Amino acid sequence: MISITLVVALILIGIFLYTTGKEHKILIDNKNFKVGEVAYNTNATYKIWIDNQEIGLLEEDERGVAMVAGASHKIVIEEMKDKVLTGEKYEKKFKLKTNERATINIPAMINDINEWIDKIN
Amino acid sequence: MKQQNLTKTLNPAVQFLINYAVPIIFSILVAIAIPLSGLPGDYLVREIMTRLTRNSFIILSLLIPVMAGMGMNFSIVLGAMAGEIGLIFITDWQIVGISGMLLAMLISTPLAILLGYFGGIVLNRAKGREMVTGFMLAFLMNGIYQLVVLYGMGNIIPISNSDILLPREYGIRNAIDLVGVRGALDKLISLKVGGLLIPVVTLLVIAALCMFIIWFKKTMLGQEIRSVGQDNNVAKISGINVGNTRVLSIIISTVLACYGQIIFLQNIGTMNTYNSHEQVGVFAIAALLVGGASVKKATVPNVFVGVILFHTMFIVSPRAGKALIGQAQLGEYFRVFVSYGVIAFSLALYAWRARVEKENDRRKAMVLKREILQSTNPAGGE
Amino acid sequence: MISKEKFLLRMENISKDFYGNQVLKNVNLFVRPGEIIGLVGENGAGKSTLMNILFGDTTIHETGGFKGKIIFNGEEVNFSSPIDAINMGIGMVHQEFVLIPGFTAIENIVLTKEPTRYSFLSEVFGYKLNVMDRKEMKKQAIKAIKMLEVELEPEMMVKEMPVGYKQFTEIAREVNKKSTKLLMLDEPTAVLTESEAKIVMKAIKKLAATGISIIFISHRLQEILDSCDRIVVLRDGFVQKELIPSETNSREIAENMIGRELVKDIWKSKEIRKFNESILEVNKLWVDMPGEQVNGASFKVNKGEIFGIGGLTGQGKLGIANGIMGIYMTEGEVKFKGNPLYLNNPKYVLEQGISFVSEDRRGLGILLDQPIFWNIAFTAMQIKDNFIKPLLGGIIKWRDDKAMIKITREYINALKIKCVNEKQFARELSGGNQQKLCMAKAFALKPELMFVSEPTRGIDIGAKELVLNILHHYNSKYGTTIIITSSELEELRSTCDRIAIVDEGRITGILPPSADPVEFGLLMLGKKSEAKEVLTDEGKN
Amino acid sequence: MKGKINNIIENVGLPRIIIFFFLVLLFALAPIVGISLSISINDVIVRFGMNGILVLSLVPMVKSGCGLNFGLQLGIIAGLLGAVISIEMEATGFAGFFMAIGIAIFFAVILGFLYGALLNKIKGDEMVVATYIGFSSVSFMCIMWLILPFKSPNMIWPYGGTGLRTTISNQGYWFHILTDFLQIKIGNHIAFPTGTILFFIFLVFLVWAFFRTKTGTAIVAVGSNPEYAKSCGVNVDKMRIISVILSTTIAAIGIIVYEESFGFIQLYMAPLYMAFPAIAALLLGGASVGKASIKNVIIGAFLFQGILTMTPSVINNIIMSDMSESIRIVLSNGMIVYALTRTMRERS
Repeated sequence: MISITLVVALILIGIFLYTTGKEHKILIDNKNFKVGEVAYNTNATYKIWIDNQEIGLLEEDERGVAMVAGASHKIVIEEMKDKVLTGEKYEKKFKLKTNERATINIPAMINDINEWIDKIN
Repeated sequence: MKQQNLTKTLNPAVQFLINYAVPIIFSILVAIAIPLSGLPGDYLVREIMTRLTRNSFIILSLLIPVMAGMGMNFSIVLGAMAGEIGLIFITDWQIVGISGMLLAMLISTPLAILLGYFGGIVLNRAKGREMVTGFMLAFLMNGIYQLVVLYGMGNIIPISNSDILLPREYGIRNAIDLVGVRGALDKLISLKVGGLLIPVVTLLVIAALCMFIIWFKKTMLGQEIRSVGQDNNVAKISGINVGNTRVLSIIISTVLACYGQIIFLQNIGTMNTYNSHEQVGVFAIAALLVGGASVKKATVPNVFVGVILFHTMFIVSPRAGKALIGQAQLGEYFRVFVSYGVIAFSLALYAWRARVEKENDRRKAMVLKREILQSTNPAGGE
Repeated sequence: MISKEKFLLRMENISKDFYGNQVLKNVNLFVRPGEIIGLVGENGAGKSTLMNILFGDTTIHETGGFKGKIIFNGEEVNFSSPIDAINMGIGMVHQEFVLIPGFTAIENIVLTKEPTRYSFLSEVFGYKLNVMDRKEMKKQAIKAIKMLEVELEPEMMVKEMPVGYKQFTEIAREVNKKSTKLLMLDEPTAVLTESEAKIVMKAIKKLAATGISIIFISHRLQEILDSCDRIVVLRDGFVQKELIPSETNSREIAENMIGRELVKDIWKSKEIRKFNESILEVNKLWVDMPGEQVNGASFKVNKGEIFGIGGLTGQGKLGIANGIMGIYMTEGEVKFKGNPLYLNNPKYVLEQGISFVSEDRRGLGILLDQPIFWNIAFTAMQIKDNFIKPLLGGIIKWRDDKAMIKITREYINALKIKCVNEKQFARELSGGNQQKLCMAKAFALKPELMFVSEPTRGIDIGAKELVLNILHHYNSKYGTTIIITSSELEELRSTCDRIAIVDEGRITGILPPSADPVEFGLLMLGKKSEAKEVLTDEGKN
Repeated sequence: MKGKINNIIENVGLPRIIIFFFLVLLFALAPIVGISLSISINDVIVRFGMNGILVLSLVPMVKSGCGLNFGLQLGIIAGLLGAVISIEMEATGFAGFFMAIGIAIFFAVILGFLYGALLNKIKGDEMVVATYIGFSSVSFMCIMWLILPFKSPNMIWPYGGTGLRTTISNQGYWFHILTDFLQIKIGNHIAFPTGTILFFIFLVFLVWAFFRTKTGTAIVAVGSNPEYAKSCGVNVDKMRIISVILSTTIAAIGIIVYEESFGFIQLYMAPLYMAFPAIAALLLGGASVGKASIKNVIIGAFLFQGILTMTPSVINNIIMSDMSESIRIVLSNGMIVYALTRTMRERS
């Protein structure tokens, strides 16, 4: 009996490791975003943190790439105007399935539009 | 009756010299080579620390088969192969960090057990010649490993991530960058002590294995393995299944070697698929022998003394060679010569001593019996 | 008659044969709980085989099992391996110690029965991963040692133990197994000093008092008389007699062991030959031959004589021939034809014209994978360069097969070796023919002195006669002095002029063939004082 | 009928039969895959000539009971020394070839004696210690190739470097001396190396003859039962040393013949694993740890070299991959493991 539970436990650990360790690619666009008629434009550079790890600065119309491990993540962006932090801070959480990739658009995220993140596998 | 020539027991000092001939000679060699090489002290300490954390686990995996009387287990290379296959899969699935490494260990364990079982069976059939059979088994499995990895992966075994495949779409490239897993264990918690980066978790893992081995000796199974190692048929008569115990000791050793190889490769960061496991057996055994271990007795201290001495020599010899004869190449060859030479020398020394000791014990028994007879009925013959 | 009290063990008409020769013929052995049975008999009388059958020794089954019934503790049993016997409560103390040299007394006593403390890993990988409870182990060991009332340092390593301690450790191990009901001891005191032997006997008596039955094999008759409740004498595979120690003495036991009706007057037919010149003098010979150690044997052999060496197995009679021939480490003084013989150098001894027919026929006597002509000519070629065609002025010694085949054909006719042709492999010959092959090898050297060990062991009756006649023929025709070592007493008495008896590595006496067989028996058992001394020169008639 | 087949399998041994049919299959497939049969057969014979002597060198040690000579590299080193020194002395043609062999024999006897004396000290563990004596001596020689004072320009590193190059060509010295000797040319690409084969047959005759002399017979006795030999007055240790010296000497000659037909002398780490193919070939011929005969050498060397030459060309064309190298590793090492695990039945 014990050995069966042991095997099951090992498989579960395996799955857990797989999910927590799986690497995902995340694209971050600091670009204009159009939903239907409404257009949201970007007009600032942003400092990007994912899972409180600094990714870097994204100027207007720039795309950033980050490799991230695990399923649930938190993205924090800070607005900067000509090299000075304006204090504007936005934060969002998102989950990824094992082989999903995500593209995040900053202006959409700032204005809380639900298509702010697009997941494809 | 000339008593002494029959049972000349060496005085303890000579006995000590013979027992630890290899470590003594080695420390003298190292003591000469270090100043010659002119390498700064802190560089040396840093190098030795990394090599200590990198190699100790694999060398520790050699201890159990020695306890079981099977000598130096050259077939730990099989365990190393299992570990590498595990790493290939996690790189393919892009699992990174500590969970990637643990997953690699997890998936390679069943393969290591299988290879260990197969190795154990083969070694059991070659009683008395375990070491050379283990050595050849490593070569045989290397051929099979190549067939599987160079020709099997990609077509038969699905590999999705194409940048670890060869341009011809199947077969793994012979150098894989383990960037996802690099330093996963070492950098988990690392302290900076006087310019020295100490991988705390790796040391803890190694310490845990040492505790396991010491604890294992105290268990019933450990006792059975030790009794099989000391005397095969006495163990058999007292009801121990000698065959299974030997196979079990090989399985444990192969699985530990598999983990050891994963720790080794995560420390180095890159894996050359087809020959990084080949030298594992030779260098691990050379280090253990340099630490004063013998074919019949190997302890945890032997491992650490061996690692430090052997790898210092490894780091220092090219520079010493260059300084001595102006040929760095010489140091390279000297390094290889020393590792092979140490194994040849200590195996030969041990085999010779075992024969002399056996002869002496028999002589002692004979003289003992004669004394008994002398005491019981002194009036001998006509 | 034996009263019908409840028996712990009843072995009913046990018979066993190895490849045709009958070793046990329906033997009955009954043991009551707490009783000490002394089992005595010449070697080859079947004592050890009987014990191995009871202990379920694997070789018994490999050689065709046994006939008869064993009832142990009321139920019929048939053990396929020693482990079954151990579990049923039967313990055995072997002659060579079954102990792990590198372990302490404690570890040996509790081996495979270690008391353990629980460890969580044993949940997963089975009970063997429980940690050994050292304190409890020491307690159990000391308890077992106390039971034997022997002083034995529990923490001492077996390797460093004096022989007596090793014996105590092994007995203590059997006692520690709670389930032991019957303990068999195979010659436990053979390697012990007098004092150590007394302690062991006292310990055995104490064990019996606690209800454990003991079967005790020994050839030290005094010990048997002092400590056993009943003595069973085995001879040639059947129970010769059962004796009660109080009503018998060592002489009666010896008679039963050797057997009275032996005194057929075979020796009468031979005239007593006189010899004047001695050819071989051996003084204080020590030979380090495992199992057949020689401890200071001295004797003289006359030229042209057939000199016999007898004695129980394991007492060193075979060691003498092997020692002088240089096969085992030897020391002492040996003079051949007056001048000293270098020891430990087979080549030199062979060159002096001394050849050897070994008792280990398949191991030392012949090369099984080589043809007959090769076997016969090899030694002569190596020692005397016979059958060699020197080429290029002798630099190359070319093996002359034709000469080898010629001499082989001569010996095949002379000794009537049954074989297809001289090219046949030695492996394919029968036991008797292989023996003739060994003898031919020795004769080919044209020796002056020949050692022949166990010439008739394991060969059929017909071949035995032939082999002995061949030896007689060569002795009378060429005057070769022959020294026959054998455990077959009648064989020695029918062929030799004088017979020396070896016990515990020393010559305990030399008797003419006409001497009373009981004399031989007593000499074999080391009873030197009672046997009548025989001077070598004038024979006693 | 079934019984007959069984005993053929029994005494010829299953692996040999499998490999024999595998080779026949390869030869059959060759023309289909567009490889000319005659060239491949000629190739096999050339390689047989090159390696035959190395396989032959293992026989004396197996016969004397020292087991398979995993320390073959010692003989090879003696041969390399002979070859290199002969080129240093600018000896060309047959004189160069036989000088190389002479010097090689000189070194081989010394090395063989020391190696034999050591093996006598460790009876029973010969093979594993021999392996590492072989490896350490090869690596030791690497140091020597750097230090030894060789001057000949086409051997040392260019631009005034010291130490020998890794591969030295014996062009213009004794390259193809034997192969071109009485060479029989059929068509333009079949050149039967009569010289090499004759030399091989000559050495086979020498070894066969040696085992019919008095010492040879004694060595056979020591091999099959050392106790027996000792009791017949044979000096067991001396005979074992003679067999080791003989093996090392033949190996030294073997490597020179190999280089003569190969065209290059490979130094430094090249000979490291040279013992295993020779041992695998001997085992393929039906030998075992305790028993080896000249018949095993010839069959084994031919079968093994056949596989080596045929698998790359045939298999690579069929499966369009260079899998043959891995198959060779599995095959040769598999043979050795199989032989090592066979219990020592022959001995008892």
